[in-house]
Amino acid sequence: MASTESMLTMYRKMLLARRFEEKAGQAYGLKKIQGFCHLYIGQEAVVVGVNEALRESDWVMTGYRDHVHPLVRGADAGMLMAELYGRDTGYSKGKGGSMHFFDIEHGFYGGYGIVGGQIPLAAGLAFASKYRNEDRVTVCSFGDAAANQGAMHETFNMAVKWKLPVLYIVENNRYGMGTDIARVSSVPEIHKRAPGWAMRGEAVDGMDVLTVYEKAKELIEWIRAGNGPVLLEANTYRFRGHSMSDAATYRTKDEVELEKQRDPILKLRQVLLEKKAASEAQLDAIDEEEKALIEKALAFADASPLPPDSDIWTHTTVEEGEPDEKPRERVLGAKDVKWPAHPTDFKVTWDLEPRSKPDPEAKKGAKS
Amino acid sequence: MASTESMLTMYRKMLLARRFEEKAGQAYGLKKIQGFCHLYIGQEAVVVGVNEALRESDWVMTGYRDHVHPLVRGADAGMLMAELYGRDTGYSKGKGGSMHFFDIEHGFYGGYGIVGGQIPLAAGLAFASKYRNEDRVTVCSFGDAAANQGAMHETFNMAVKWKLPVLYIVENNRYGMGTDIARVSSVPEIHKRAPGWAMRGEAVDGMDVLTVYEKAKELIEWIRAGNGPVLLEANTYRFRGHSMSDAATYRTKDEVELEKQRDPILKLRQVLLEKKAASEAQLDAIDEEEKALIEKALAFADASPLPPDSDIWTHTTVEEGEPDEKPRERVLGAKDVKWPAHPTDFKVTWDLEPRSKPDPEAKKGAKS
Amino acid sequence: MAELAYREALNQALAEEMERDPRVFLMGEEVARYDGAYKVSKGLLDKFGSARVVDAPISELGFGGLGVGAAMGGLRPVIEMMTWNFAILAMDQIVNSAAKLRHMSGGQLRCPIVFRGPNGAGGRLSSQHSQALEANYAHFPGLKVIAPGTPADAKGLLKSAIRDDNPVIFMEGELLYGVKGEVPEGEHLVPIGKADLKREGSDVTLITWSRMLTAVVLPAAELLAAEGINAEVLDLRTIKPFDAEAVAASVAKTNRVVIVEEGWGYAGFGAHIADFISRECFDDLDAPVTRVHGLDVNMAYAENLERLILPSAARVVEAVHQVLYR
Amino acid sequence: MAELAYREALNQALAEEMERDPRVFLMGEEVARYDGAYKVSKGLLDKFGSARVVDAPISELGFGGLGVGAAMGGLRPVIEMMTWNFAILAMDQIVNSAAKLRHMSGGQLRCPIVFRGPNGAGGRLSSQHSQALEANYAHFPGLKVIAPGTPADAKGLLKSAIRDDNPVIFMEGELLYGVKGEVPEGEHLVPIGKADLKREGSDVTLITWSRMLTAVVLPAAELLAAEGINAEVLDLRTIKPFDAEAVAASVAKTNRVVIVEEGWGYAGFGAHIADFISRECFDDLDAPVTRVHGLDVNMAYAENLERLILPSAARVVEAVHQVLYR
Ligand SMILES: Cc1ncc(C[n+]2csc(CCOP(=O)(O)OP(=O)(O)O)c2C)c(N)n1
Ligand SMILES: Cc1ncc(C[n+]2csc(CCOP(=O)(O)OP(=O)(O)O)c2C)c(N)n1
Ligand SMILES: [Mg+2]
Ligand SMILES: [Mg+2]
Repeated sequence: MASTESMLTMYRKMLLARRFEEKAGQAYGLKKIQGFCHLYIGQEAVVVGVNEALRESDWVMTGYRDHVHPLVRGADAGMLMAELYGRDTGYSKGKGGSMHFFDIEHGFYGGYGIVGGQIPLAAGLAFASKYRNEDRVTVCSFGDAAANQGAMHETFNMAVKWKLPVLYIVENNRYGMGTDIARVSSVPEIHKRAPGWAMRGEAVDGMDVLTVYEKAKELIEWIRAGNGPVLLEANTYRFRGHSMSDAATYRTKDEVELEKQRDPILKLRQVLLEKKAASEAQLDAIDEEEKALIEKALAFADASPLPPDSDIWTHTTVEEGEPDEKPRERVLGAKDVKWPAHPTDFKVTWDLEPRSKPDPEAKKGAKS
Repeated sequence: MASTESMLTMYRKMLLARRFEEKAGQAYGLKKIQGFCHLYIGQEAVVVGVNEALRESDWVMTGYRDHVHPLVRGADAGMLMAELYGRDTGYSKGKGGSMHFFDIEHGFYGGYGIVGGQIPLAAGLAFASKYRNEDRVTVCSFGDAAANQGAMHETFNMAVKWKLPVLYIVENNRYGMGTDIARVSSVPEIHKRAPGWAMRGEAVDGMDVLTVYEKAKELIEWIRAGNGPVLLEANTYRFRGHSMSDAATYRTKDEVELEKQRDPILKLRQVLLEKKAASEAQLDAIDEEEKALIEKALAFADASPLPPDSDIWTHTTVEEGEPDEKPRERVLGAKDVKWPAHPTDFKVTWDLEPRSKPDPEAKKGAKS
Repeated sequence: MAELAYREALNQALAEEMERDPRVFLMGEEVARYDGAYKVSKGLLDKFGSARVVDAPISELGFGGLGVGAAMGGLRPVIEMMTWNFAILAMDQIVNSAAKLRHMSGGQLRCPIVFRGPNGAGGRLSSQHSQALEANYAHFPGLKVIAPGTPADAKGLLKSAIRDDNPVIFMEGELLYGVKGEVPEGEHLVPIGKADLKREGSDVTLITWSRMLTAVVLPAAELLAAEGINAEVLDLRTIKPFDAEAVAASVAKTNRVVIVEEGWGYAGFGAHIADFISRECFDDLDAPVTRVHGLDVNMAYAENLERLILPSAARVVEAVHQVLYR
Repeated sequence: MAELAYREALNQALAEEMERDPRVFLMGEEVARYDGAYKVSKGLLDKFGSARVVDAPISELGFGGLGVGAAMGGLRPVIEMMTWNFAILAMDQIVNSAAKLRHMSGGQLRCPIVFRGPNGAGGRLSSQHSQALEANYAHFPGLKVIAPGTPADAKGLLKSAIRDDNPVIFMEGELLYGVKGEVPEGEHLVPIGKADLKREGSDVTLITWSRMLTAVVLPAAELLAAEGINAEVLDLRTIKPFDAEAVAASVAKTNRVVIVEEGWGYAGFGAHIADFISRECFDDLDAPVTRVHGLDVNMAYAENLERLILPSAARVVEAVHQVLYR
């Protein structure tokens, strides 16, 4: 069970996420943000619950619906907002925008715009950890519709075979853009496909942050113990359209209203009040604090300059000796930035595919 | 149960296949055939058993290990051999070679060199049949290693969802090139993955032509009745290397010898003799006939000219009004060629995705 | 003639061809109930039913290949790729199946299929969503590649593409869908492989295609006209096969050329045209062929960076000054 | 110096770099126990163990992407594609992930990865297995593209590619693996982006790369020498970035150019070089730049057709006559 402190943290983070996204939506309306913009409103329990079960050193990846994943890991809200505004002070210096958030300092590896493309990438991150014998777990989210991409099939097979330390979370919000997932999926309960790769698969109520947390904790421990990957299906719902340009008329108002009853923030608030873990006033104060934080973020983004024009030439390739950008250090002058310093000299001890029996004969006489 | 006549046909066809491949192998040694050349020796029960259960109007597709699939459907052995020789009299006028056999007259749609690439194509053939309300079944073979391609995952989902009339046969010969399939597959019994797509999946002894025939008959009937696709795993073995350049040292001699005990031709011969369906002499005579047929095929290929040099310019694109090539008519002057004449005027009656309930409201107010 | 948006012109072409030939069907993500991500297929589901307007799962390689198979089986599929950025996942089926089937089968098969969808930048979409990829497909024998720049050409060329017996890559401009223009009703066919002289001129030839035509090149021609420079504007419309005759004729007339394309310059399609002109019109040229193209960097999200990376009328004017040695 | 086959030179480069840096690993189909489909990785499994020489399932998109992820995570993967024909399945991960990660992350990440494997015709393999695809990758910003033509360059450039911090497309000649040449032992590094003058001459510059060098261009130079024509042979070695300086210097000297490439001419990489020369060396040229390339058709299996489709020394000689107006 989550401690009271932990519950309050999750409450705060869900509010942080909600308020960030609401303001992003508004800023989009004002054309401060442009292009595609996919809000996470309604799904907060998934990312917050899982994050609470992670270590700082763990890694996270997702698709283009990516604002909240780095935010709850500790990314600076102002710099995230500045990225949405396309400003120099954004995490990617305005190069990535909404779909491509990256915050390596906090172990957030992006922000990926090709549906399902992050699935093999996350296996690669996990491969790197295992290769160096680190006990890190990588978490990779993707949508219900992404589960119909071939990349998932190819990756899950390898991840299981090589016991890669990766937790795949399918954030099943029941729609891929305008399409009810059951309309285009022969097995819409995606965790039920896991046995097809001899993979552990589970489902969880993705509108209940405490359940998500508990389940994620259990699975992450199991993965960290070296048992291989897991597919966790979090059944959730997005309260808004697919992106800012989607009027979402493919769902009935009733359906949306019904789902809003399951708002993960209200649900946790209820629990906290029932447990007398906090008073109404205390919880409201948390909300006010998060709102204030987001106001500051907006002001920061608004006051930030565009990237210099000369930036068109940077970062397409790495020049020799060119260092990596550390956004908080660059923008805020932060001195406490922890950057992954991967060892360059180590011994690989992993035997990825132990030979059942030595067969020295096998190689003899082989020819092309 | 297969009739005696049917059994004798299958016996003959397996021999036809075996003798063709043996001679192709020899011709390769003589450099009459070049490039990649993948023999089917050992796997004959699969293609022959399935073929016996098909109608003439059904369609067949496979990968690059494709010599025998058209042969047992009635393709001219000489013209197939000529294709291997790269001659003008080959089915593809020497353009395709070993990996790209096509015989549309006999419903053989190729001959595909990208591992797993034929899987979506076959679904498309089945889609076309269903779209025109024809009761044709398409059969698509692929290898055990091809089952790790994302294309399979994507296709099976659609095939099940749209109930496409297609029989997928994974010819599991236990190796993808030099790799034991269990080394790179988390679920090496491939039919066991079928539930992951809510697909019917079955396995069959692919070294026993009668079992293959019975199972294929049952499944094809089920598919023709409109129940959707099936994945049939035929457990088989190739007696030769992956291709002509593979010494196959990744398998022990013992393993190969053991498998050769299960030679599908010997097995059926045993049955025929036990049943007194034919005498030793009669069966030997069949073999001699098929051998003679192959000798003629070799002579035909050998005597055939290269394609004219000007053929470099043909068939990369279709010019307006350009007809399709009908190989037997072109080469042998055959008058009995049946060519698919797809209707150009018809009514599409298939409701691919019936609406559960009409929702005239849904569209209103939709905007980009 | 009706004034239609580019997306409406495409819609009309689809509706007319589906009406005309029951073998034509449309498949892709969101094409049916959602009317298409860019609303190109609006109303078609209601008109033609769920077997002819098919919502596909997000499986580009799978439904791309399924389309090719359906073409082998006697249908005439139109496969919508939500954008060409995502179609890279289906490229194997396009270039290794569709483009090669007739050849591999020695002429037994044909593969009449259209792959269509938006190409190029969509406006503040960053690098994964802003690629103009025509050069990659033009490279493969067996494919035709089309990139219309106006609503009328969009309609006329899509109709021709659907009737063509070869696999056709049909690239729409992601930022063109809302652009309006006069479009002939009914049987309006634009031949594949024919360029269109969108503006006559005598001092310099501006060669372009797709969105650059209206967004950059015609405005540049106006700016030049104000300076007294009379630019001829040749819209290729078809990338493969391109209209060599029209190109040569225009160069013979103006002796100076600027090629304008949205995509990257490095191994871009403009290099192919430039190479053709430099060799085949060597004696006609009074100045080296010059190119204006998207900068050879990844597309950035920031407004100023995106604007600088894409070609502009100002850059075309500058290039014209260069070839005119002014 | 040892005389090594191209495949042995590559093997040496891999072994040396894996010895030098534990972050380097090799993954691909058949690379471990089978020693590689073309035996490039012979003996590496025994030397480095099963986590550093990994047999992958036939899942190009999957293990291609896994490699990119491993590079993001601090390793230096070498991903073997059994051939570049099959790598089309992985193209999304190469061009949409590897090529864009540093940019999308605003410089937070780098992606030091090498994708390598055979490119071009393999000898009687028909259309799906005989493609030279360098132009397609050269088009994308963020990638480097290398295509060595000799064993020494193969070794020296593979070592440089593995040490480079960018994603590198490393294209080996499928028919070069058995070709022998002198190869320096140990620390032999060839810089990326530098062409090599493989033969000095004064009458005409022959520009080429990969297998065409030894199979077609050097033999053509000998034939020309017999006629008294002194051809300079410039081997680009790196396709992107190409060595513009070396190209311009040679053109300034000979004033005539023939570009020879195995792949298709239409939007081929040769067009890019031709465009560069025609514009940047306009005043140096005494004749239009001419190109010899694989014919723009699908590759046929038949011996005579394959031979005619591929470039030949005779066609190069003919092209040289043309630029010399003889
Ligand atoms: C390969 C690819 N195909 C299509 C798209 C366009 N697209 C973007 S998001 C999306 C829907 C994805 O739905 P889902 O995976 O359920 O994630 P959700 O948006 O619901 O979080 C589509 C089709 C894309 N970005 N990439
Ligand atoms: C996409 C792709 N990757 C790799 C190859 C090279 N290749 C050809 S056959 C083969 C093994 C396939 O094994 P399997 O699917 O089991 O079929 P089998 O050869 O055993 O019949 C490989 C790796 C290819 N042709 N296409
Ligand atoms: Mg979803
Ligand atoms: Mg196999």
